[in-house]
Amino acid sequence: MTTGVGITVTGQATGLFPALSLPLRAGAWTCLLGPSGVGKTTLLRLIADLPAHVDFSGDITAEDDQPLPGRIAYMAQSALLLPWASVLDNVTLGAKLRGNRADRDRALNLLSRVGLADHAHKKPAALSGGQRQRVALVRTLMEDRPVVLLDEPFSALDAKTRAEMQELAMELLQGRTVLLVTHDPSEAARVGHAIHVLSETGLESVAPPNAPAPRAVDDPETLTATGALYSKLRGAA
Amino acid sequence: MTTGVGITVTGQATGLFPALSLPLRAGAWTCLLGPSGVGKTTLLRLIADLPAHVDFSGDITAEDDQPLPGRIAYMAQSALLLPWASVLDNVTLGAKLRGNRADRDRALNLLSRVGLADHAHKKPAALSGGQRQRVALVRTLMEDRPVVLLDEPFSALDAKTRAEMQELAMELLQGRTVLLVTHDPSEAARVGHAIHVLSETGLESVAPPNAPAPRAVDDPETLTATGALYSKLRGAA
Amino acid sequence: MTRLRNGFAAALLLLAIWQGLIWVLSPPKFILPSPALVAETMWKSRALIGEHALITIYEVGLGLFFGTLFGIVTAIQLATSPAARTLLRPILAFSQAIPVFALAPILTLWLGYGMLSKVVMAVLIIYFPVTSAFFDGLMRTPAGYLDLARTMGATNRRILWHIRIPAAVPSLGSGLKLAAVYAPIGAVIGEWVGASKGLGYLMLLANGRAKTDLMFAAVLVLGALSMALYIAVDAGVTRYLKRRES
Amino acid sequence: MTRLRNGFAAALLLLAIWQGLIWVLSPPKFILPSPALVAETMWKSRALIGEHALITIYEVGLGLFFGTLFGIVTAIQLATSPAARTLLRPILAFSQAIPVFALAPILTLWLGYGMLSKVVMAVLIIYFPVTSAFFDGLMRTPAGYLDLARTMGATNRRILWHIRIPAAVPSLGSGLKLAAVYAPIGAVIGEWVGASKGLGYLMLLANGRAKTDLMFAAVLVLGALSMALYIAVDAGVTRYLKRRES
Amino acid sequence: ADKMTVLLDWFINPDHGPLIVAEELGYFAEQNLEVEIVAPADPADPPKLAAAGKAELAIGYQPQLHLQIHEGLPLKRVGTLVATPLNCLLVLNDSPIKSPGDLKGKKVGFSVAGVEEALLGAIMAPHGLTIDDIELVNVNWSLSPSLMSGQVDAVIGAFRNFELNQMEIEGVDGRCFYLEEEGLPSYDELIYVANPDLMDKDMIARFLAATEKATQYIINHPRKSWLIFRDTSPELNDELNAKAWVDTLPRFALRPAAVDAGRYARFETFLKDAGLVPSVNPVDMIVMDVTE
Ligand SMILES: Nc1ncnc2c1ncn2[C@@H]1O[C@H](COP(=O)(O)OP(=O)(O)OP(=O)(O)O)[C@@H](O)[C@H]1O
Ligand SMILES: Nc1ncnc2c1ncn2[C@@H]1O[C@H](COP(=O)(O)OP(=O)(O)OP(=O)(O)O)[C@@H](O)[C@H]1O
Ligand SMILES: [Mg+2]
Ligand SMILES: [Mg+2]
Repeated sequence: MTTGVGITVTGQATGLFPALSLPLRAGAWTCLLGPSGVGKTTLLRLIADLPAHVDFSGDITAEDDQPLPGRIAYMAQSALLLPWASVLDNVTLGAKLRGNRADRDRALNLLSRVGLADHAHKKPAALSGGQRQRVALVRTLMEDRPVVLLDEPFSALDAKTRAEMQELAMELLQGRTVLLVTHDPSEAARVGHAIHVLSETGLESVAPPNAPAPRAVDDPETLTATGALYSKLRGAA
Repeated sequence: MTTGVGITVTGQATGLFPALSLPLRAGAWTCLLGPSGVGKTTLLRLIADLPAHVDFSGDITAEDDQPLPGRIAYMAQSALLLPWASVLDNVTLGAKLRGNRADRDRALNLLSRVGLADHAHKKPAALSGGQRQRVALVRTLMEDRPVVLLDEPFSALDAKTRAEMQELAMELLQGRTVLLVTHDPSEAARVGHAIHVLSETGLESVAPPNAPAPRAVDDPETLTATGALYSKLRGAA
Repeated sequence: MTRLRNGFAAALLLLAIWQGLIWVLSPPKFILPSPALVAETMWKSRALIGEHALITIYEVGLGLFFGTLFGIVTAIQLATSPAARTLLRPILAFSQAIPVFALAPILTLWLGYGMLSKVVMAVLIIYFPVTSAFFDGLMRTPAGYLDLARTMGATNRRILWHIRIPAAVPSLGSGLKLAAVYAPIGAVIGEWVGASKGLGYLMLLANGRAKTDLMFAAVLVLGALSMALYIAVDAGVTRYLKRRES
Repeated sequence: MTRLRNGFAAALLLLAIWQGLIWVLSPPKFILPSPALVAETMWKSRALIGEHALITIYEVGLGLFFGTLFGIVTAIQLATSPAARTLLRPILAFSQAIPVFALAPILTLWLGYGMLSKVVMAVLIIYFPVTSAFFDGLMRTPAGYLDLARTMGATNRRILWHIRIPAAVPSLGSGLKLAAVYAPIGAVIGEWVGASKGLGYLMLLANGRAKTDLMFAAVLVLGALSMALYIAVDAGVTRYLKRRES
Repeated sequence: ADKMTVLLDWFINPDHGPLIVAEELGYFAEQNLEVEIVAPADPADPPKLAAAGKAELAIGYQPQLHLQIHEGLPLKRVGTLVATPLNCLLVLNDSPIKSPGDLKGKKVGFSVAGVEEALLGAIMAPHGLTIDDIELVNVNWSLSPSLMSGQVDAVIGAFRNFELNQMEIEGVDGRCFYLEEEGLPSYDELIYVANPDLMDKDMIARFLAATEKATQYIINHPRKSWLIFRDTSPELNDELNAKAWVDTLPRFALRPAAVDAGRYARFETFLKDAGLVPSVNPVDMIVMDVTE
């Protein structure tokens, strides 16, 4: 099984966020919250070594001192499905792009686990917004990478589907280093092993509940953490 | 001031939802929830008289028996900003498309109220996901229509911005007939004058809190309604 | 089906305009013969025209095939290699700017008066529009897809194959539609410069003998051919693009 | 700047290939004269060539302007009116397929021997690529934008103006790039139809006399002209498209 | 001054000497004429345009005129520019083709479509060959290049005063079979044609008078007239034109308006016998004397 690697992000982006240090613990889910436009997506792009519009000065290093590119799976904020490829083909895109045999069985299995078994051969244009987001999630889960960056992966889903997807992701990404950007405090409280709030003034950490994730949403401890997050967020922007 | 008109949707969409009747009370906010892919967006498109992929048999009628087209503002699930137009131009698009003078002052005022005063002259490509959604919201608010359809308008926003946007929308759409699709039960409990859950088996209503909307999120009544919605949704899919 | 009907309607409209011109301007028949006269000539000379048309069709088919092939290959080369882009694009523009007519005599001196020189002319004439349109498409891949592919550890070749080329197919379609219209011209120019067969040859021959009616009959057949080709390519491209996203 | 440098590098490469051909094949000079000979001729005949080139440049400028204008107008017509689409598109294809030389006497009859007939030829030849590319773009407006505009109560005209046209600008750019390359050819063909001035006239004259060196000199000047035009249009379009979305 | 347009058969070359010299020496002006000289791209067009009234005069070829009249073009020959055939069957000097009989199975290039088959057929007939024994290739304007590069074995339609000199300049020797020596009736190579219904006889007569005077000048002053011709336009000043000028001089019609009716009747009969025209037109349908 692929196991995660710890990562530390230190540095600052001129005009966006001041000097900060964001540790991503190996094998844990780190949640990142913060007001819209504060730079969460930008931070993810920097980690994924994608072109970003800011001047970033700092370091993004893995514990094992190996280069990061090639070890990261990135699920962007918009689904970015290829409109000409079927859902199944979209989901197996990574393998095709790397020239590997696409694991169609696994893809079909995951699609049925996100409730899209009947949609495997449709084109993205025939999907609803939430269905598209789930396809993008499955595509990311198909990537067998030690580090996984998720940018608001559940934002278009209803509460029930969202909870199921959280559980599925936690199960399948067991042992990986995950950075999850979310706007939903209860989501962070449910899945986070570490929770950080990004604001214009820097990064603040919030203690996650002690129970092992995923936690029950209505567990008192989870509710407390959710409440604490809410008040932190209210002050943040 | 533009005042809303009541609308009744009755009918069924083959293969999607069975016979249902959805009343939109004049001047009130009606919230629609339901699992991803159940047909919420489709329903909105039907009301807005846009091409939908289903066979719908039924009636969508206004209380005053006047035709609906031309009286509806529709905010789609994706932001759909014109990439070549500045934020300000995107926001005043409706006026330009109708050949009216664009009310730039109002537009700038609304943009500053959603926290985007500094971004008015940027192009959409330079915005974050949540910023784009707010621009689309402002564009919809600029439309002075008696009926407003909002498809997950706050999904990409952090909790604080979301609450602010809800309040802004409620203020500005005072008296209009609003249909809000959302995945967030607490949002529905906060702003809904009527709340419905769409599922494969039909439409179910949930009683909204009695307090005038927008309600405080942590008001016990709101929490109760949120909880009730959660359990209904859990059973729905 | 509708397309065929449209083509037919368009043909009728053209005929009407033509007849209208005859009525209004009454140009001498050795400059613009009447539709009726041309139709009569076309019918009488159907064997002759048919024989020459077959040759031209053959040349057009080959030209279209190779021109499209080379255009696609070049566009891909250009899109993948900045070095190729630097050097080849101006050369392409330059080569295109040299009127094929000017090169045609020299080309025929090299390639002879057989079918080869005509196919080469057709290839030359469609090469640029196909290359140019497809290349533009390849360079306009949405940035999000490219970012995605990069994080997936794709090689440039595979990005090209699985993302950039499919994303550029609509542009290639535009190029193909242009090619469908230009390939017949290329072949005819080739025939015009030197040939002993084909519609272009027949046109020149008829023109030289002041048989304007026969010339117009040949012109019409060529036009109908191109129109049919265009309609077919347009229909094919449109249907393909529609299908592949639904 | 880089574009200019690239153009220059490309020109050098072309020269090298040409000289290589001369060395390897040593063709007789009436088939392919050497670069040195052509350069010498070009220098000796600079006044002659310059005089004719000016005429051609003027024709190209006018042709480009009107061809682009008509192309844009036609594409918009086609895109807005299904009736126009039904009839005009096949006719457009048909009109392109009719070899100009068949029309030459008619054109001369109507337009005379002056500059007008050449400008009309240049217009005719770039009309189709511009129309076709822009039309394709206009028909490919993302459906979401159109839905949005519909709910906003827009008239078709305003949708066109504020949404479909801006969305089709990249396609129009592709068309303009083709036009930049084709306009000079159009003018030259127009000059062939009957002229006493211009680079096309000079080429034919030189060709008819087997003065291949002078013909190549004229061809080179024409090619350089087109290349410059293409580079300028390409740079303009690229920069505009980049700017307008950032 | 009366304005008139004259369409040439091809770019200005020594064949057009009388027109250029008349213009340069002011002979047209003397006749109160203002002449615009226009060169076409396709020699098939000028007669059509003259017939359509777009020009007062066009320069054409006699053999073509016979066909054009049969095709219904309202045209008549009103004057003669070059009074002998210029056309010849051209082969390389070292070609194995020693007589038209050796053409069997060969490729023969031609440029102006029209009567080439007839002319070729006529000179091959005495050798027992027909047009089906050869492959005819339209080489458009590359007559000598196509021959020199070996793409064809012979070309018909080459002008003896032009292509031979051109090949000599390129260092390749050519050999001509003169059509009128191979059994063809003689004819006028270059003639002026006009639409008899539209023309102004007096104006054409004045035009012909001016060119007649110019022709006399050319014959009397071959060297000086060459300098005049050469200096009208820089592109005319080259070796080929200098050589062609000398070879063309003796062939200009000294009496451009004069009609040799028998010549046209003979050629018309020849075309009928060759099956190229369906009937024999009377001579006065083909030619006219504008000075009458
Ligand atoms: N263009 C289309 N063609 C075919 N099927 C479609 C099309 N658009 C949507 N569907 C299907 O119709 C169903 C309803 O889609 P709709 O977009 O209305 O869902 P939704 O309730 O809005 O979901 P979400 O919450 O995910 O946005 C889905 O199963 C979807 O796959
Ligand atoms: N391409 C770009 N050019 C210029 N500015 C940009 C660009 N992309 C983003 N920005 C700006 O950078 C800031 C941070 O953007 P980013 O997308 O990282 O925000 P975010 O925290 O992900 O917000 P959201 O929660 O709304 O997605 C925003 O103010 C945005 O306007
Ligand atoms: Mg973001
Ligand atoms: Mg939806």
